[in-house]
Amino acid sequence: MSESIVTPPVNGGTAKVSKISEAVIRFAGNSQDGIQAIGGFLARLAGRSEQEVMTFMTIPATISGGPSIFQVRIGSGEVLSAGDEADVLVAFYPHSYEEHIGALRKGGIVLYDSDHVQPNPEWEKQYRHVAVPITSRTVEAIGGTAKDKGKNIFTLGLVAKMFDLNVPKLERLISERFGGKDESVVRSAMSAFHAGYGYSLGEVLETFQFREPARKDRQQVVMTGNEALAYGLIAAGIRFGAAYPITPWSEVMEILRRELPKYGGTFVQCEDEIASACMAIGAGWAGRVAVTGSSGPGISLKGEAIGWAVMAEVPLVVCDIQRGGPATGLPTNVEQSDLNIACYGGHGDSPRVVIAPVGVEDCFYTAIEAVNIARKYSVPVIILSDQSIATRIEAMEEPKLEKLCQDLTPDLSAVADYTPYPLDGTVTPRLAAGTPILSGKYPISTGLEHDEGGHPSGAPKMHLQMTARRRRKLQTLAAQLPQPQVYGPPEGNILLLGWGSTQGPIREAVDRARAAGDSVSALNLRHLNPLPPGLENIFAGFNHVLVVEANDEGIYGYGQLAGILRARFCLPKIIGLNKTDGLTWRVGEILERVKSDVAAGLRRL
Amino acid sequence: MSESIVTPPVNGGTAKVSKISEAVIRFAGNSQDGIQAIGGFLARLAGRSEQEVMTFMTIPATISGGPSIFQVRIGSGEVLSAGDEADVLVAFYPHSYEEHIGALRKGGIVLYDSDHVQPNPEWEKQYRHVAVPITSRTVEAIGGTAKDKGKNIFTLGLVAKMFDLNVPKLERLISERFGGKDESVVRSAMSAFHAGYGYSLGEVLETFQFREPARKDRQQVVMTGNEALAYGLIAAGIRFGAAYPITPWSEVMEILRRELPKYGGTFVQCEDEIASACMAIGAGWAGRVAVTGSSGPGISLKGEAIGWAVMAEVPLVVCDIQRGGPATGLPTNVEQSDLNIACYGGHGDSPRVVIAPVGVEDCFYTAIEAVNIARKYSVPVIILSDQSIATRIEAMEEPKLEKLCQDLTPDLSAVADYTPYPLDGTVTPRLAAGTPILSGKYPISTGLEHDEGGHPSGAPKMHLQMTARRRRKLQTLAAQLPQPQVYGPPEGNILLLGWGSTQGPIREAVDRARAAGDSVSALNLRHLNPLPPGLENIFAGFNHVLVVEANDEGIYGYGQLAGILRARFCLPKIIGLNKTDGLTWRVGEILERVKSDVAAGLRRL
Amino acid sequence: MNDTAIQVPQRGNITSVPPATPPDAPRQPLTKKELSADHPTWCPGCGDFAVLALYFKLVEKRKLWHEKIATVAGIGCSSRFPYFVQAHGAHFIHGRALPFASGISLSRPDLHVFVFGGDGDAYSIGGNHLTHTARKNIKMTYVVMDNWVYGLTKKQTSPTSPLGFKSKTDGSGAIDQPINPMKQLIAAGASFVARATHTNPNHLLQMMEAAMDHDGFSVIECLSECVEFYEGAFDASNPRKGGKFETVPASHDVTDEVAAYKLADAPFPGYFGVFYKSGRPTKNALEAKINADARLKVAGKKDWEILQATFDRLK
Amino acid sequence: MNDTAIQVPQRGNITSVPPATPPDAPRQPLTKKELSADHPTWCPGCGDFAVLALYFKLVEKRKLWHEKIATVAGIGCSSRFPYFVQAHGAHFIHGRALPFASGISLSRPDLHVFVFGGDGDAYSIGGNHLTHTARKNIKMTYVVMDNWVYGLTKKQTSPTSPLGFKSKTDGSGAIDQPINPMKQLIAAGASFVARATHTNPNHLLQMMEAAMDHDGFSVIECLSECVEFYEGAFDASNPRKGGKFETVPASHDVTDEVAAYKLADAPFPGYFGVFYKSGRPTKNALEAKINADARLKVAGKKDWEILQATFDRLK
Ligand SMILES: Cc1ncc(C[n+]2csc(CCOP(=O)(O)OP(=O)(O)O)c2C)c(N)n1
Ligand SMILES: Cc1ncc(C[n+]2csc(CCOP(=O)(O)OP(=O)(O)O)c2C)c(N)n1
Ligand code: SF4
Ligand code: SF4
Ligand SMILES: [Mg+2]
Ligand SMILES: [Mg+2]
Repeated sequence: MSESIVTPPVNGGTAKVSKISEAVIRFAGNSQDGIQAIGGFLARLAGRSEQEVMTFMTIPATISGGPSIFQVRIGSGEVLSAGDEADVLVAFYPHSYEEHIGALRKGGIVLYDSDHVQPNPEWEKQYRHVAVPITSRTVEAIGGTAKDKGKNIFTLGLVAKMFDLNVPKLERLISERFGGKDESVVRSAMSAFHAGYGYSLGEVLETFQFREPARKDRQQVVMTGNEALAYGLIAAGIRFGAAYPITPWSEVMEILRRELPKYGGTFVQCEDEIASACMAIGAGWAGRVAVTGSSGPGISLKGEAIGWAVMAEVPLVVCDIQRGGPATGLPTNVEQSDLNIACYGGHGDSPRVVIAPVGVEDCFYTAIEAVNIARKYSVPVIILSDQSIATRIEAMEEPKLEKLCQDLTPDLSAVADYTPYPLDGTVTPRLAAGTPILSGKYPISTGLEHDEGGHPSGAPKMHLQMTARRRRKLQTLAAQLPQPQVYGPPEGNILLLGWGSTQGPIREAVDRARAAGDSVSALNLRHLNPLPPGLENIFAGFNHVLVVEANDEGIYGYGQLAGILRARFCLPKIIGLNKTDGLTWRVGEILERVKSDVAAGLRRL
Repeated sequence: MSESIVTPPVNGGTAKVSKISEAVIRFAGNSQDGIQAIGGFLARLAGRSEQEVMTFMTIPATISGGPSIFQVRIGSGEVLSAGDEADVLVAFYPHSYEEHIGALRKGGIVLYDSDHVQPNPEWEKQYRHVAVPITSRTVEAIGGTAKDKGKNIFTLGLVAKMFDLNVPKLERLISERFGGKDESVVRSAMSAFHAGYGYSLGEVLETFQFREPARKDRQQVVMTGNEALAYGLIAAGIRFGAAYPITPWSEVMEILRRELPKYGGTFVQCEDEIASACMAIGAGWAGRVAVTGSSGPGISLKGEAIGWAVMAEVPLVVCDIQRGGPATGLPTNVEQSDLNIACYGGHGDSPRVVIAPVGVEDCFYTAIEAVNIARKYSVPVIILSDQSIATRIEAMEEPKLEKLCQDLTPDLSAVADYTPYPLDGTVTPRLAAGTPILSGKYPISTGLEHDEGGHPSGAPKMHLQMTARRRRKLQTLAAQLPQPQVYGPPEGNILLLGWGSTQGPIREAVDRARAAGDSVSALNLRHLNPLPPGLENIFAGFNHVLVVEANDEGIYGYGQLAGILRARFCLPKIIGLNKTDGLTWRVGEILERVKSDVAAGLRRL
Repeated sequence: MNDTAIQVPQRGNITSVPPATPPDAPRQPLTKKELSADHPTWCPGCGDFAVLALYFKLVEKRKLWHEKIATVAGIGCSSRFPYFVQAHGAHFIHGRALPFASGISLSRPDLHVFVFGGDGDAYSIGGNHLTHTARKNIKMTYVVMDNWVYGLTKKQTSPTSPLGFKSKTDGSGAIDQPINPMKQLIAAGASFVARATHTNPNHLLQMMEAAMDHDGFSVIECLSECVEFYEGAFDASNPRKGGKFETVPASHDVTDEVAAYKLADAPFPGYFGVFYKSGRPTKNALEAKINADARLKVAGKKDWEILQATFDRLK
Repeated sequence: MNDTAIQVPQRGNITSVPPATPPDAPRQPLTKKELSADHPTWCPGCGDFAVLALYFKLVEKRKLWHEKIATVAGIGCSSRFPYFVQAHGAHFIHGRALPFASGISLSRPDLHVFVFGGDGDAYSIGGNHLTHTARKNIKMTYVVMDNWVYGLTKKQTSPTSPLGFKSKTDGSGAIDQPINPMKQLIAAGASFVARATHTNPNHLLQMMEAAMDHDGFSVIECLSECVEFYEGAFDASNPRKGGKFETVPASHDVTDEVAAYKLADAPFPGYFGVFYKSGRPTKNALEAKINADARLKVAGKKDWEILQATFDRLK
């Protein structure tokens, strides 16, 4: 919204309409207030209006609720991140007001529940304050008992009015949402909505209208990263999975458990993460590539089983929805600190594939890619998502499902003979159990070192050759990966390099920096193990490669991906830009850090 | 022996005496033949004779026995490795003869059991063949039933005669060994020994005599790496441990289980590796730094618990006796492929200390060092030993136990107050449970991110600071580590860099290369995470740094330590020399590979 | 992405795995020779040989085909089993054979799943998987070859080693009370629990047949002597060694859980035979029911259409 | 190495931990205030509050001191317990509180070890540790706060969720037969097994006292309602909600294992009280005996001299 509002109208002036291209709205309250739901409605509406949208939320780590926020950025142009600064803050409580006013841009609008919040005169000078007795008006509209659940819908009405949103579409969304329940629920939701919509802000505030977005050829769907991942797995043809609950992975398993039966598939909640990895591997062995997943501690537990899949060459997809810290850490925060364990977390030489989706939409396609790589190369593939992608809502172009959906039912036609681990360099897909082998020689899948047929072998040469075989599969894959594309000019001073969820803020940082005349481009890697081809050439075009990661700078001063790249390319110009505060990188933060690092002469390590 | 024998006497010539400085003898038979025992006697005798000694053995991976070898190298000078080529091969069976003649140097002696082995005329031209009817002579000496167990002692007698070994000392060793058993056992062992000693080789073979070794000030003790590790832990003051059996780790736990009660300590065999790591951490938390350990698969399983010890800052010692391969792999072979998991095997940023002993003696001292680092920095310390160090026998100078032995009984005196995780940069040792805290404020140890007192905190700044705190402990340790010393001149063309068990063959390779006029030095790192100071300066002195490791060259062409060093120093001259055949590096192999790599222009990666 | 997108023919879904090769001509039962793979690496005299021989007999007698059986094991001497059998097999990791086998059983209803392993594998590291596979009643047959010792790692105390047993980890004799496998299994809810010994092959085969015929999680706790590290452990159960082989009393009601538990309380050598058996539904059946219900609602739709309907709700 | 070699004073060994501060003046029992640490983060009405309150009562009544108790937990709502107690505490990892606590118990005989946790922690991921801690009879007291659901992760099926319970992972109702915790505990060999509920505090305190007094592994399976995700789960056991709270019949012989198993077979709400109790020796005592025997042989020797004797044999 920032750039589109020309001048704020003087207080008490007559209402007018401002055209805007985007707005960042932050709702701050407690987790019981249902503010996630407001955000969800807005995001979905944006999707139906062909707008871009991205959300961001924090969940309290305590059990019995606590402060919680939801931020939504809606735009007619491309939305790359959830927005550093809010244009509008909706504050339900004094703590919401006090703790989040700092997130509002100077001159932004704070809309507060005057039943709870007492405005601060100092801040009134810096921000436009709009008082609305949210609580009492909600009670008035729908009665006292329901107020906790109604305040959010009342606020949705307020916001709808303020941004001139499409009321019929919102009404439809509300009735879809509450449709399954008691009719009275829908009715009081509608009452709350209209009470909010009808509440007169005209005295104090102009109305904002989004510019018409460019027409999209395809419809949009709106979902979180965890939803996109789960549906991507289904589209890929995954029909079996097993896992154990853990935040923020649980949602993926809950969706799969609910949805797979429709497709004749099964998802099992196991006694622990070890069992679940083993169960998925068992299904993969039987001919049905399967999925398991977890976060943090659960990923550490799956290591031994994943190593078996490497050795026995059984396909497997492992989702790691990264959270913060080692041990239990920060279960509801974001961090990108599982890259090392994903690549190196197995004993022995244990090559596996690691891919990180860069956003919600990419979760969907990464799932399909991961499944196909796992099958083609008979190898475990780890998908490194993270808490921020997992929980944020984005609108994406609707995938062409008819074309994309895969059927992976195993082919059980008899074969003449079968060599599971040939030494001629061939990549062999697993032969499903149940397949007759006419030679009468059946293969054993084993974690012991083995010969071509799977029989244990301790022969020095065999181990050497089989180790090479397992490594070469990754080298073959690497050669076939697409070369990643630089965002911005392919040559320049600074290349911001990132992976996973940082793509949005990094690209926005590039846009801003270039607008300010700085020579900055970006590269976001999806394939982390093996690395894609062509990186050396790209790096050659820049003076500095700054690897932006949400993980620690490590003992030697660089993060996890930076370490992998430095080892691979031995380029001292690859340096780290790290942080571990459990929050996504903000655009401004990246730019400031780049500026200060450059000012400090980008010290070589 | 190679260099010391001037000319072999013609067959049938009169026996004479040759002075030698060292000899490599390989015994090849089946695992039931007790050939390990022959080696053990020879090694122990060498220790008592102030000679240097090193052994090497292979164990069959099958359950019901199978081919097995034992090689012993005895010398009056420094013995760095178990020897590439044997001077003498003792072959019990046709398969022993056929498979191991290649390990004998040209012109070497093959002493074969003529009851089983038929010599090959072709080979008779290349090697000196000595036929002894070992089986029938043993039967003759001690009767048929005992022959399986007696052949080895008969052979010991043969060897004793051949090398003019000290018979009274050997007799004492034999009676010590069998002393606990039935008297008849000692008696028939003695009979077998004397039958072997008395068997006339005089017709065909000269007698070899070791030169007098330089007098040592201290007595020698002879043991395997696993023994040295276990006794080192006891000397360090470890009085509690927990583990689950796995080859080749089991022996350490068996020794501790047997020995600790003498010291009032306890070792628990747990239901699995996870429980055992947790139990050791519990004892560490309670004030008793404790040990757990495993190999391969078990190390993968301990990752989650180790992460908790990192986060909660609880001391812990983890022994990893590395074996071959991922998954079950090669349980009885050697490999150095757990460096990555040791350094990076935890989810999140999970800094821990990793140290690798370079030989049997070093196992003893590394254990003490590991315990002291774990206590001082309240951090998990992983000791990376390997199958070759674990099982080989070496003579070492007797440690000054009175001075070295530590008492780590916790101090439970009351304290005024206690802050477990101060942010002022202090390293705090753990306060033992049971300690009264006069302020009445007790600490919680937790895997959640926490504040200084251990209370959970999701505050962005707190996670940032605590992550830095955990990292800085390792940086502080790094600054205090001794700078490693180069073996050979500190500047030159090639630096052979190794870690762990490769020290011996690498140093011997340097000796040989330098003798041949090549500019080669060596560096063996013990501290792998964090790295010790001063490496950059050392590397500056060489044109090439070749990292010799028994692990795979990886997707990008270098091994695990090479990857860490390349990331840290960004020096393309750091390249890998890798192999994964499950065997220790031989001196000749290193030299050949260096030669061919140099010839190939030491291609930059 | 194009590179890795593999074209796969439409073939229906997991519940409709097509039959392998239609049996055009009636096949002859497999012979021991056809079933034997690698030569067993067990020590001569090891009890595990008997179990292998009877597995071959079972396959032959019950006319199972190579491709229709999955032979799965963890790690241990006993767990080397799959190498010796000519069939799709897996030698998995220590203690986790059951969840692996569950993955097969629940995704491939067309296969017979047999699991073999030792006491350490089953009751020590794998103990919890045993409990949960049992309560979920996942269809498969599990033979625990209990030798009261860790064989492969050369004589450490196992969770079934009796008090006083001298091992490398209990030099002065084991002090931890051993697991009572039968009690564990019954308490966990295993729906078929039997006890056998390698020295009575006829009885063991009978148990294996009954286990295979049981629709659910069937377990045989089978004494199998380790001649190398625990010779004579089971002599008291072997009439040829002066011991006593007593079968479960005819009066015993196999559906009475408390009675079964009481049987399990008898001191060694105890009873042999089926202790407990219940007809409660398998997880396989219960999941199939959920699927049938769910598919009723999407009847006639292709997979992509089902997903499309979901996406339509996400607009 | 010099740098890291820390000088530590001679103090004897593990079995001779000196008493902390000699109680010069008789100390007053700790008050609830002195025992309270962080304010509990549980939802208002959560059953776990009762267990915490009674733990405070127990400590007060039995005059335990801050420094003499170790409060340990895994991960879960219930496992947040140690934060709320002013004492040396540890919030460990999910499912592994028991081995952690065993490390304390076996290395520090001077401490009272209390473990608290949920049903997921105890019977799902931690199930095997429960079995093995029980059979080894490691001295400590364990209170399982069973709410039949995963609370912290927001309503997934737990191993004690009854059939038909609708959770996020069983939308149409749970289908896996739940664990019967009492049967599991009895079969595993736990030497003290009791059942209680948060709605009967007097009885619960009684159980906690009895558990603490038991020399061995004592477990209380305590129903503790999750008002957020499983409201009313235990109404049938709560007389105030029209349910029935029936104690173990007076005629029950707590040393009779089979009888205890039978009690555990009763359908919900079942019985409350001590089901089983055995006086068999703890692992703590058995290890102490091994140590005493071993130390007899080295009596009077310093630690380094004992090691020296071993080294002398390695020459
Ligand atoms: C994770 C892991 N831990 C430990 C081992 C080592 N190990 C292999 S088999 C085994 C126990 C064997 O005992 P059991 O299961 O009773 O089988 P048996 O050899 O007696 O037939 C152990 C501890 C391993 N391979 N993997
Ligand atoms: C290894 C691991 N897996 C999963 C989790 C996520 N997790 C935390 S608590 C919990 C279960 C909680 O249930 P319960 O033990 O019954 O405790 P409650 O919250 O109901 O008191 C799970 C699955 C974790 N923290 N660590
Ligand atoms: S060691 Fe024991 S269990 Fe293993 S094969 Fe030999 S006899 Fe059988
Ligand atoms: S979610 Fe349930 S178990 Fe957790 S604190 Fe709330 S009521 Fe208690
Ligand atoms: Mg066994
Ligand atoms: Mg619970």
